[in-house]
Amino acid sequence: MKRPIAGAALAALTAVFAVAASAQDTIRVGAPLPMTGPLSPEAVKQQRGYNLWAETANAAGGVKVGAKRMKVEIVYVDYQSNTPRAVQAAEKLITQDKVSFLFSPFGSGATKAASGVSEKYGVPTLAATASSAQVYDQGYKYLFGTFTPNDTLTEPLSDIVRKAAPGVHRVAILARNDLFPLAIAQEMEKSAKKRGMSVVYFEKYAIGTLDHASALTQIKAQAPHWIFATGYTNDLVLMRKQMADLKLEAPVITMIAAPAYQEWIDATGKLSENVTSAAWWHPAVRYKGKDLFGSTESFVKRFQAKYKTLPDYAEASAAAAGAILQMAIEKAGTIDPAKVRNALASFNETTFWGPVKFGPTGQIVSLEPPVFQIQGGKPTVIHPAAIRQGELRLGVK
Amino acid sequence: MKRDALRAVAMFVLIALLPLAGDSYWLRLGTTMLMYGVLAISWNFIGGMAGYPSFASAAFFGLGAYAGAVAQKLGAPMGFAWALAGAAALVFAAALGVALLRLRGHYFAIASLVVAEVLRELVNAATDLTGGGMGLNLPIPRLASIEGQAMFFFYAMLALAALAFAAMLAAMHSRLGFGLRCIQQNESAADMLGVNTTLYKVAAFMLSGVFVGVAGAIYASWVHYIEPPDVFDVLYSVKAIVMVLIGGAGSVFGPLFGAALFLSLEELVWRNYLQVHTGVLGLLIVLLVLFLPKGLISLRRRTA
Amino acid sequence: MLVLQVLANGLILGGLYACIAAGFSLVWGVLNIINILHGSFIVLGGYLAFFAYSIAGIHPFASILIAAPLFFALGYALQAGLINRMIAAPVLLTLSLTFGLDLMLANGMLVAFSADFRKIILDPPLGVLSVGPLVVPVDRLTAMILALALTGLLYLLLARSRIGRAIVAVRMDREAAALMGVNVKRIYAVTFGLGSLMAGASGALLAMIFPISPLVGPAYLGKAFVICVLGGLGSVPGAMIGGLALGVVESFGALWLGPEYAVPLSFTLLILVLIVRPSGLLGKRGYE
Amino acid sequence: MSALLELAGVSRAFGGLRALSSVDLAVQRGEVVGLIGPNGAGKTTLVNVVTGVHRATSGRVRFDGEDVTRLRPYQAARRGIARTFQIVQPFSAMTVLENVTAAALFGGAARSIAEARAQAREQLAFVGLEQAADRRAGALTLAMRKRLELAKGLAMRPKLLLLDEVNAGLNAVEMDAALALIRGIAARGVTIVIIEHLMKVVLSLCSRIVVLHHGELIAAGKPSEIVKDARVVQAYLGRRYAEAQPAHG
Repeated sequence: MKRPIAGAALAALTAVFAVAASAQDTIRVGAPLPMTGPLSPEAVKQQRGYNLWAETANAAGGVKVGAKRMKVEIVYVDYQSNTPRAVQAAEKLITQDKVSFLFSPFGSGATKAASGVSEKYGVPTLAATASSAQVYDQGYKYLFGTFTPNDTLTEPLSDIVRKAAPGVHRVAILARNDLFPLAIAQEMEKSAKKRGMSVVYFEKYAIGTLDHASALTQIKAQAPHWIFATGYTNDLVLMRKQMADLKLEAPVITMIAAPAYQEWIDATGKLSENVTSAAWWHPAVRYKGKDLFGSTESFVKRFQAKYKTLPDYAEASAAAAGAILQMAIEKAGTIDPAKVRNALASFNETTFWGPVKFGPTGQIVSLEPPVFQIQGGKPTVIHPAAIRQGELRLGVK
Repeated sequence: MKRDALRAVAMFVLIALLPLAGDSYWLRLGTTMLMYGVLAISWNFIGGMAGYPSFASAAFFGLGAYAGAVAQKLGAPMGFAWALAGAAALVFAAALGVALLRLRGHYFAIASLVVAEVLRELVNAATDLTGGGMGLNLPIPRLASIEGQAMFFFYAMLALAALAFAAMLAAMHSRLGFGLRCIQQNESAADMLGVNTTLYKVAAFMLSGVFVGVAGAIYASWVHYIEPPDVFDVLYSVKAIVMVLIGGAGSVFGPLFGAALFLSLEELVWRNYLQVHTGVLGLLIVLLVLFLPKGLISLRRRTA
Repeated sequence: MLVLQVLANGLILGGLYACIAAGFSLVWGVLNIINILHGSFIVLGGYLAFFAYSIAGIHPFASILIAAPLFFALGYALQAGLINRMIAAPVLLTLSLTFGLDLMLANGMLVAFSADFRKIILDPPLGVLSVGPLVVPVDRLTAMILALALTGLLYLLLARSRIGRAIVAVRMDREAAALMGVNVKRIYAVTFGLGSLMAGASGALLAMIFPISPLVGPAYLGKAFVICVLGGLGSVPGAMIGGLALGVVESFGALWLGPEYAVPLSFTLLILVLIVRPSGLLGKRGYE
Repeated sequence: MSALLELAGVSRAFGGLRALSSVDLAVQRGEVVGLIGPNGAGKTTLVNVVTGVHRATSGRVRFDGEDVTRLRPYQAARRGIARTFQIVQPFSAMTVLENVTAAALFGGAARSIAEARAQAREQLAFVGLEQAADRRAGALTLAMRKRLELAKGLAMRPKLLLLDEVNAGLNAVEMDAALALIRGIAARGVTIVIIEHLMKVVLSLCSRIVVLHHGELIAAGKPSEIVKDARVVQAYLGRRYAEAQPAHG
């Protein structure tokens, strides 16, 4: 973990100091990332995706802008996992480093914060990790996101559970009081109620909670059939362990979004078995893209060749943001912000990430996010049908 | 006093000319420096003059930020929202002061420290009003140009810093400042001499809150997005203290000087030691405490 | 029934909390220093146990034995070499000193271990114990018993041993102790060493229970604040009672008010107790 | 005319310990009263109760016709009750002049800092500290600090001055100067209550003496009477002294 950050930091610094020299023939894209602080592991993932895109594009001669080809340069700035710093960093990238485009900072909260800056300066901005509708409903024109709204995760999940286990009708929800975890929990409540299930427990827990025993004891007393919990990796590691400690079992246990990360599976061990989750992408999906990566398989292959590991949805989304930006620039034939913005607004193509079309708010509306379950220590896709690797298994102990 | 006032006027005029020299990056840095200046000057009222180790700056800052933001969300004009934030911080500081200023030393430090934690969680929980963990967006003024906006917030922060400075200068040369110095030296002796210690301490605490509250509100309008963990960050409290320690507590220009120096160091460290910048900051604090007690001497008191 | 289970959860959690706070309280009471480093020491102890288990297969319970002398030496050296220079300085300076050191340590750990959360996964797991309708996880229970035993050992050391009596004497009256021939600076170093030992050892225990990362130090520190104020300063039995009380209060707070209020509840309690009873619920009497 | 200071049934307990029990005492205007008693008799507690540092557990304290039982120290100070401490407590980082100025400003009648400073200079001249006006208070000798305490007390324009062991630790020459000073203060019409260990001082200064023992007022009267009172002699001057004296009816 140590080297990539240090390397990236070095790259960022040299990038910062080598500003004016090559302004003419390169496209500069700014990326404020939480390279230090609590979110630093996320920054590493984002950088992997962005760097893979930039290297692939440059290896092919660069991005085609009208008649000429321009190289891509990503300018990274660390914002220390501190949202105001992210806003500052975005502004600095635009005003000082003169970037033409922006990749949003990590997560819904920071994206929402920084979106004001890019809107103010009219810089087209791609958000690779923001899903909550609250980010996009501000009436901004320059913000585009690669994650579908949260209900596109909870809706198919609820359908699958409904179909596979008609007896499941008591749902307990425990959510971290934080933008994304809370927003998706609220969607889950809606999805459950829509299908006639009763939500017997819905509580938030504070960021930094060290003990979930009381909440879980209360949930156990409600004897739910489906437990839906949200949080960051550490929250859900602790929570899964405490469920076992309290012998809290249920036919279905869903956790978002940690099970998509190998780190969570490692830290929970056997307890990860049969936990379900959903994410916006999975390496098992199969799309024939028109972007520089081509098919999903070829993207995964390239990623594995470079990083010796399978990409997760966050890494893929970062690379997809680059690929989409490239296609929009090529379509616009210029790097003029307003024109690229229009190209993004009317974007309608298939990429390795999936079909890409942005709704009126700028959020992608065309994706069908996969639902998966940890089976035999591995994420196994159970939806959509086209890429299914297994069936939903009931019972989590 | 006259000489200090003249010097201060000269200095603030000089700062006011900064936008002529620098680009937007310098303007932002200048705005941040003035905000830090407000934090440091404000802390000087309670920490430097009265000698109480307060960690409440973050609470005032966050409270002001949210008071201003919520007022604007409910339709109040920006200027009014800022004033409201100041009033909220003032009242809160008064109530808190009456309750907490009976404590001394570590107990006061810790109690004032956790106030921000409690406020943060309350704001977090009041989702309907504050947006809770989802944060709160403020309207972006679309009238002025981008440079105009940056300039506007710079001058707003400058005016606030000048106001805080003037208040500090006035206090230092008034009954209040004299009384606070007595309290800082020996509280029970001051009491016995006829100083209404409770009143004076609460007044100092209110002064240390009101400007920080307004600064929080200006900050919220400036970055137009706030969320609880950021505006209630304990580092606001710590930075205020470190800046005053650098500059020398109790002195007139110390807090401002400390703010400028601290921000320069922060920028420098942040740019050049990305990986270890908090560690370098820590090292700085340790070295300061160990080897620069001269600048810190006026704080010598109250170990209980 | 629900209430009984929550009580059991709270008591077990409280036992762990007691262990977190005992060393912190001792240092505060004897040296009049708030050791901001305490939280990071706990985390560091956690990493020691984590790597001992994942690399050498040493059981976390056994790694306490490694952590104890290492952390004692670390604390002793730190106090003797650095903090003793500042011992008579005002609150603000000693606080800033340990705060600065904490920033350095936390940053160092971040560089060395990254921000990823780790957790010791015992293989095979210790399972759970069912007592009637109550369920108690064996790892937590054992950790709590060990934590309380450790805290008890500290108490015995202070109450019975020569060095312990000297520490108590310094806490009660530094000048008098010095007149009686106690080397106060050495006692300070030993005390800080003991405080660090408790932090490191409790960290080793907690790594089995909570996921650790270099950034969770402040969470533990916050607990230590509250426990100290509840239990009274410098008192080992106070830390034990304060810890148990906090565990129970947090558990029932989460049950009745909702989990999001568990943390602010404990801080509100801290402020209220300070306002009503500035010397802590149990007052100042400690080891006697 | 009523007494300046009146204590009626004043008691003060610390936990279970009674430091003062049911003390009745009246001090007339212009008097110099000596308050004596063995260590732990409750003398300083009595001063603390009068000045508002401790609140009487029961009983009433009246000063200048007003009930002051529940006042806080700064309020008592502003009504004209000044005190010096057994262990002198200057604001050691301030100058001597600033110390006295503070007293004149907060406890006295000065309306501005400038006025307070002028008054402070007067008091410093009176106690003979004008040369040391700009020195740091912490750097003074003990005798000078005692005088500084007196100057502070006087700057508050007190009606009543409570002197707690103001002569302790002074050598013979310094003490003579201090006694002359106290006489001078009394001559200005300030009522004085003086706590003192040294009989010689009390006898030479006071018009009346009250004796505390175990928190109870056991005797009050003229100096010449008090030294002959058997209970006083036994309690305060010691058994041996008592035995050496002829029994007194």
